Amino acid sequence: MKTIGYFPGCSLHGSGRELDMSVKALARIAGVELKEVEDWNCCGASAAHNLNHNLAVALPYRDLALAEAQGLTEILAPCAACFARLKGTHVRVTRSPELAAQMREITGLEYRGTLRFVNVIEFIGRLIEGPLKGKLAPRLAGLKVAAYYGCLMSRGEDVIEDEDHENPDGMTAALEAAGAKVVDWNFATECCGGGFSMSNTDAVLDLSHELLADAEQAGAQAIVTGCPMCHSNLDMRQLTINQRGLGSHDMPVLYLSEVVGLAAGLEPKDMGLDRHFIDAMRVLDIASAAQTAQAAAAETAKK
Amino acid sequence: MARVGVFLCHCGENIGRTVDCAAVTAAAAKMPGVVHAVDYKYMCSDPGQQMIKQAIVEKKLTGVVVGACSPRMHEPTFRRAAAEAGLNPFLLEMSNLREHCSWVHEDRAKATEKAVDLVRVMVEKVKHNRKLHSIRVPIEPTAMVVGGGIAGIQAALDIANGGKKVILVEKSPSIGGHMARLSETFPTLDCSQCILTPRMVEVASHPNITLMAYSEVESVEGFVGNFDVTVRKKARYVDWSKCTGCGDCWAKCPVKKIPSEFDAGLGKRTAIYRPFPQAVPNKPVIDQEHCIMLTKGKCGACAKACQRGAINYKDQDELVKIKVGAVVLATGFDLWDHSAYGEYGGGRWADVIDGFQFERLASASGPTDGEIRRPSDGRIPQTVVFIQCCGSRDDKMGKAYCSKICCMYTAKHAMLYKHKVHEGRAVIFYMDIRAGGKGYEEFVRRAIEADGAEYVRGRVSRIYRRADGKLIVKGADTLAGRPMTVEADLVVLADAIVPRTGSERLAQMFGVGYDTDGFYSEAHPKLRPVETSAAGVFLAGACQAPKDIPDAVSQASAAASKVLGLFSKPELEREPIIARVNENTCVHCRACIAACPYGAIEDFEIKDRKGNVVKRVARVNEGLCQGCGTCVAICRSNSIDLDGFTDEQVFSEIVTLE
Amino acid sequence: MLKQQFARRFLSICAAGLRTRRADWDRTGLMAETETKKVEATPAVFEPKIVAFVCNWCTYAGADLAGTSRLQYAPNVRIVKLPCTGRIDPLFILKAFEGGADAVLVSGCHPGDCHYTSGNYHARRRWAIFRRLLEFTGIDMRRVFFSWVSAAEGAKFADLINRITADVRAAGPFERTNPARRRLWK
Amino acid sequence: MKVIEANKLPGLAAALAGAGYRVVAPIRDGGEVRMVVWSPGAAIDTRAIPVNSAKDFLFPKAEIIGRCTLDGNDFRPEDVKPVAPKTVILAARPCDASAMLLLDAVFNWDYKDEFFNARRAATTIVSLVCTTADEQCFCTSVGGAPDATAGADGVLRQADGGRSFILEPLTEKGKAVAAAAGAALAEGQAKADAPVEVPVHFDAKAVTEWLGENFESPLWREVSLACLSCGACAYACPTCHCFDLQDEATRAESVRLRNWDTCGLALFTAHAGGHNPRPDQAARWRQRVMHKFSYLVERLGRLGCTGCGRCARLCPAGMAICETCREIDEARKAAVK
Amino acid sequence: MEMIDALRADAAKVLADGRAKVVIGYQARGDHRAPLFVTTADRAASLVYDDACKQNLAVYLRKPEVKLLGKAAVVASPAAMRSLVLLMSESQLTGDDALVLAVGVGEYHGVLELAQVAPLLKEKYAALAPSPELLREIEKLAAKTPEERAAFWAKQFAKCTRCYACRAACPGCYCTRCIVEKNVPQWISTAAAGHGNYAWNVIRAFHLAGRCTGCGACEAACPQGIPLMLLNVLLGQEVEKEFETKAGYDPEAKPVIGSWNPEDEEDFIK
Repeated sequence: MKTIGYFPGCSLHGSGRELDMSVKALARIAGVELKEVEDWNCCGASAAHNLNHNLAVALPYRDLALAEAQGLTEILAPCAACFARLKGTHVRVTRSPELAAQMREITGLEYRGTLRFVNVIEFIGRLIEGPLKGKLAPRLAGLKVAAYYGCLMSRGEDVIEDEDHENPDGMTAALEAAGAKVVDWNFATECCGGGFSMSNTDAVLDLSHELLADAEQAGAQAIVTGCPMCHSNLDMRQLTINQRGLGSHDMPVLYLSEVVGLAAGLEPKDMGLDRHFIDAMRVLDIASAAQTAQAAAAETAKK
Repeated sequence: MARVGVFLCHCGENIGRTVDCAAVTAAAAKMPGVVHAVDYKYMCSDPGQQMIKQAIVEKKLTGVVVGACSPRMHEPTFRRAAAEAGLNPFLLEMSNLREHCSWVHEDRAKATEKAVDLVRVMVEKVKHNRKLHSIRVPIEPTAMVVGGGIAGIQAALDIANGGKKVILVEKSPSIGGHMARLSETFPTLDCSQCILTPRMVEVASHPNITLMAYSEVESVEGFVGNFDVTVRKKARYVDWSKCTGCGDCWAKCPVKKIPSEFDAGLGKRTAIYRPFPQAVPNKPVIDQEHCIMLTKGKCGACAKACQRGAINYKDQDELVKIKVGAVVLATGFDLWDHSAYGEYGGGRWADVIDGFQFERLASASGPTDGEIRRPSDGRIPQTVVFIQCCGSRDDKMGKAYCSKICCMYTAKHAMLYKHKVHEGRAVIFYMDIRAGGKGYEEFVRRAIEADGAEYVRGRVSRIYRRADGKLIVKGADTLAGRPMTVEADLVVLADAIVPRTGSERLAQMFGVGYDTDGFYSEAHPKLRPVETSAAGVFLAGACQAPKDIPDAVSQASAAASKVLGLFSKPELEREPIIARVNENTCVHCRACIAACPYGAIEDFEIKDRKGNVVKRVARVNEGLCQGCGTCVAICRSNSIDLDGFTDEQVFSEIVTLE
Repeated sequence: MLKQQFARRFLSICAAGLRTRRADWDRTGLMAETETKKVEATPAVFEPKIVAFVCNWCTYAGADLAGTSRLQYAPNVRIVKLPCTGRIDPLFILKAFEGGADAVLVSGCHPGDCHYTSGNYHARRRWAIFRRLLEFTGIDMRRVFFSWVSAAEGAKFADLINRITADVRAAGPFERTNPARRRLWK
Repeated sequence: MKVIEANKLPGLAAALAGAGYRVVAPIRDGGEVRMVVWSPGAAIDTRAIPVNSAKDFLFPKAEIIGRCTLDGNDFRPEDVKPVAPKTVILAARPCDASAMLLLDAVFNWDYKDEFFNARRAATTIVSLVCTTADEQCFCTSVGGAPDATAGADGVLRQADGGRSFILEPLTEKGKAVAAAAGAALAEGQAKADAPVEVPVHFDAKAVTEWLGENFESPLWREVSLACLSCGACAYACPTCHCFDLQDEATRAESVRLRNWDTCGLALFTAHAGGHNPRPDQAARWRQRVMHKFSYLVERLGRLGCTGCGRCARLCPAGMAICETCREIDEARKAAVK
Repeated sequence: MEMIDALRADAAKVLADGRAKVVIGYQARGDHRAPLFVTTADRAASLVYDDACKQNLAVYLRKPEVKLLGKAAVVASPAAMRSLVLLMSESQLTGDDALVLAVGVGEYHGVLELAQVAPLLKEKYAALAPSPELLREIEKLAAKTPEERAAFWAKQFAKCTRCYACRAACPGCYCTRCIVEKNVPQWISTAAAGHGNYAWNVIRAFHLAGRCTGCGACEAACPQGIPLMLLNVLLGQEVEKEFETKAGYDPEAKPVIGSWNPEDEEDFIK
């Protein structure tokens, strides 16, 4: 994996900047070149499929055709929604010659179905098995985290192929490599309310609140996710949830790439860790406090 | 020289309307070897049969062709008639002029032409028919019943009461099966053990029944009437002939924390144990895996405690060969492992239990003495959620079929729970309620109306375990059309019924077919529901399909009656359509031996007078061969032929069609 | 596999339906003129000779059911009954072709339904290989048909025979190009 | 002197075909040369030794000699006439030509074979003087020679170093062929090339003598070990003439077939009851040698082998009758000493 | 040491040691190669081995007269070794019936017990494949129309004299009464022409489906030059593709025709 196609999508240029920054930072130290798909357009995730089904396929179809024509074979789409749209479209057009023909006609481009798709979990999994092997330190030892997959990182039989859809564990290895302890909690695949972000904010607040509450009950000190939508819902809305009196949350929400970046010794700021609504910089402090406490306890025990 | 008689039936107008019977008769009369050809309105009638009989005698016929309906209809009739006239019945063949010709064609000329061909083909075939004689096989009038659950017990008792010997083989230390673990039974709510244990005792004391508990079938040879079954008597480490079942040994056993299989893991047992107090035989065995003496070589507490000196740590498995004439398979079922359902906790949570665990909780003899207490903390649950169809009717994750008994036992569970915890809530998620059976629908209604079980039509999508121990059950109430959340203390999953592990290996040993789920296949789904494709092997109970107790018992009695029917004669008569090996030309490549679906072809050594092996060949076991002819087509040197469908017969048919 | 089977059976039923409807339509007279002309042009319709090797328990019984259901089908097939498809020797097919059959049909129980548990599986494997050999040595695969027909599929049997007869009629007589044909004697 | 240029041999064939002859000649097809019926465009090759012998055209591998029809119980025999087209076999090797004399004798010994004789009468054999031979050739050991003309109606001699051929008619049939060739043969002069030399490998008379006394010799087992029991040798042999009669029938007719058969196959002498007087390959190989070198000599005064070497060339197991004869010869010499 | 010297030395040794009573190998007779049956160590020097050795000597292990000589050590190429394994899987050979002088590709593997043959084949010769020319030939023929193929084979089979040299040369054809010789009823016309030749050649190939080890001895044996390997290899490929097995690698193998798998190909069955 020397070079891989890169599809940032809208969120990585907006609310998901940290994901973009952390993935790029990781790729840099791993020596992987991210080749951005030239002239990419919207993946069709947010609004397109509500408007027009053809549009929702045609938009990502164009991206696929462009990427293929640019000689790419693998596409990393860190945004979970982009990944789902791109891969989902690939599956649909390769299965249905009729749909493929229709899309060819609409876009005037030809996609031959040669691309492979990588989401952020798989990408990081490959990095820690490959170029980053042995280069991660358990800097977050003592930190308890809830691994949160949401819908886009766990569902869709043809999109998420190598995961247990009900009890995914694709992040576990990376988190443990970073030293974090992954807690057993209930809401790893529950809905954050992403689909209602704009239309029914109350529902989002309810759902996100339940999720945060379960993570707290399970003893998590941070939530780790791979999806910018989940991230923004959980991170951004905690204050509103608290204001509404639903709870009093103060839970850092990190991207998996950020956690692994910390373990790899990257500067937090280079990954945008300082940009979160809920202070995320503290995870290192929590970890080091826990490490100190444990060392002290071990000392006492020795005596 | 062949002297063939051809008899054409008009079948009223059924054949005659489309086929010109007179023309066919005329054509038949001219066929080589035909010395007699007549047609008649109803050949199967008494006068018709009389015509055949008379001609056989008067014209000295060596073969008969009856052109009439399908041989599936009247071949036995006409063959009987031929036999009565002194002609070997296998020298008679039928041409199917009705189902295969007059009923399916309109054009009279073409139908008549085809009818002539159909008759000609059989005339040519019958000229090559040989006299065949029914095969007689002696029957060993002892039955083996595999599995000591209620079905096996019932089958064994029925056969034994019919006056025949029975060997009952049970792999666990006691008979009783799942029924012994149940608290009450639907729809009458009578105590399961109360109705079962007298039967178990009867088995133990019946003079015609030999009980082989803690034993398993190891291998099978032979065929209907003459099976040689090797049974592995597992090492018990207790000499049952000395043991009185006093219990001193298990009282002294230091290993006390082994999850009890009988109590579905909710209770504990010792390393030397009997599964439950009413066990039959009421004698302990030592669990080799957990016994300290057997694993580490020290302890010996039970040996010290035993005043009869019955403990024998050197005991070993023993193989016993038993000859039986018939076999009843009653191996029963297991529950499907619901850990595949990640959304229900994937088996991680103690308070998400299966039906058997609930039975043990509700049973007066269970680990909680009949109080419903949840496994995690022993508290009495105030809300219990029952989820039906867990793994059943779920092609994707579980099994495609309906497990049939879950609707009923879930209603029973809800009822039992409500009877014990009056103020508690029993919520049942169901897909459909299938309560077909005598008194079953009424039973479910009673659970709803009299006992207040809350039935919710919908699936549960997810169960969470909250930090306070509550199980949050999220589901849908599809009748109300809204999502639904229940905070439960205990969740009972009605897991799918699956065949016992290892049942496929047993089926292979006995040559019994099984379906993709592993349930044993009956010989015919409608008309032969207790027989299998292996002659002399019968089915009883849930090994064939999910069944409740009355169904299992009925089938067991049916299987027993089949066994008794088989044993009613000293010999077995079989159609002589079997394969034969030409040992002169056989080169013993063993392809037929590998191919035979019945294992009916054996290696055989031809010896000279001094006993030296001259040649090895394949030989067909007449008792096992069912006459499919697969070996015949596989044999490269064509050293096998199939009586009734010999190469000569088939070739003459094909050549005649030119 | 079950699903495939189901789909296949379903399709065959549909196909039968279509054919019947077209035939009905023909009877309305819309195509009568062309029909008459055709008959005049080729007075002798080629009647293919088809030899069918079927098992006793499924296909033979299925043909019986077609009979009891009074389903009409082409009278071009002559059935040779065997106990099981497992009994059908490859040479039976050669013999039929040697004797001038225009096509051969082999038919038995669906997988899993064999009366003898696995004779049809043996047969299936045998045909998978043998048909390649026939094909490679010059027997047109439009002359060899394999089908699973159960005892319950009377309609499938009737439809199968009609389809085969029509296909072989379209392919024409095999006499000239049949490499297995007995010609020496003439 | 009738002369033809080597490259005009097809012209000769064409002329003869034009005159109503079925022309059989050594034709090259791919890697091998076979005696087959010439057709326009076929390449005649006189240098390679043909795989099959000229026997095929007088005594075919399968032939219908009887036929009857069946209609119901009505059984009617039909007269079958031999198929005997006017044939010329061009460039048959001398070993093939001389084999005709043995076949003549066999098929007219105790019974005059109508089918063989009809074809023999219709066939003209133009042999070729061998200018090529290989290590399997041993005609000189069995009384033949590369330039022998026994059995031939005419002879083709390669001349002028292979540039042309001289056709020399020997019998009336041969003259008829020369006449039918017409302009394809020119009157001219050419110098015949010397025939090839074939060394003598054994003394055939001595072999015959030895055979008369050694039916039970242990040598048979030894020399036949490699023999695998097939008909490759007999079916390639220009003199082997054993046949089998088979009736085959359909519903409407039956035919009587005369097929080649061979003593090399176990079935040849297998009795219906299971007994086989020649139980093993040693007995069968012995029969082959005995028949050719003893029985036929005794019965017809002729060896049943013309030394063509085809059997050895084609044997899949490297068996060679010449080798066996040599070993016999050596065994005899050793015994004499 | 040269391969042939090692082979000769081994042959002499097994005879001298009495491990074998006869060594079945090849001898040179001019350009021809013929079998040689060596019964005394001093004659081992006459053994040869080269590319001209086309015959599959495994065939002799079933010959009664050869059996009478006592236990044999047979010179075998990888293809012939596959034949030995095939014979073991079909109960025609057992453990100590013979020894093998195993001649590999470019190397000599010494004296092997029969039980060692399959492991050697699996390790070194698992990928034995028909020649690319042959495969191309098959492809070319398969691409033709049925009529063209029929014409091709009609021409080839017309040459067949029914001498059965193909059968005699093949170790897999060990029936003592071949189907072609069965006459009640008659399976295959006896006449060496037309339908009889078609049926014989087709059935011969079919009886070797899943059993042919690709040695090519049958084609080499055919006096008429009929390309029998086209048929054998076609079926071998088919069996490998559909049933994922190759003949002659597993002495415990079940017969391909004579076993089955629920997942076997059936798209041709409508």
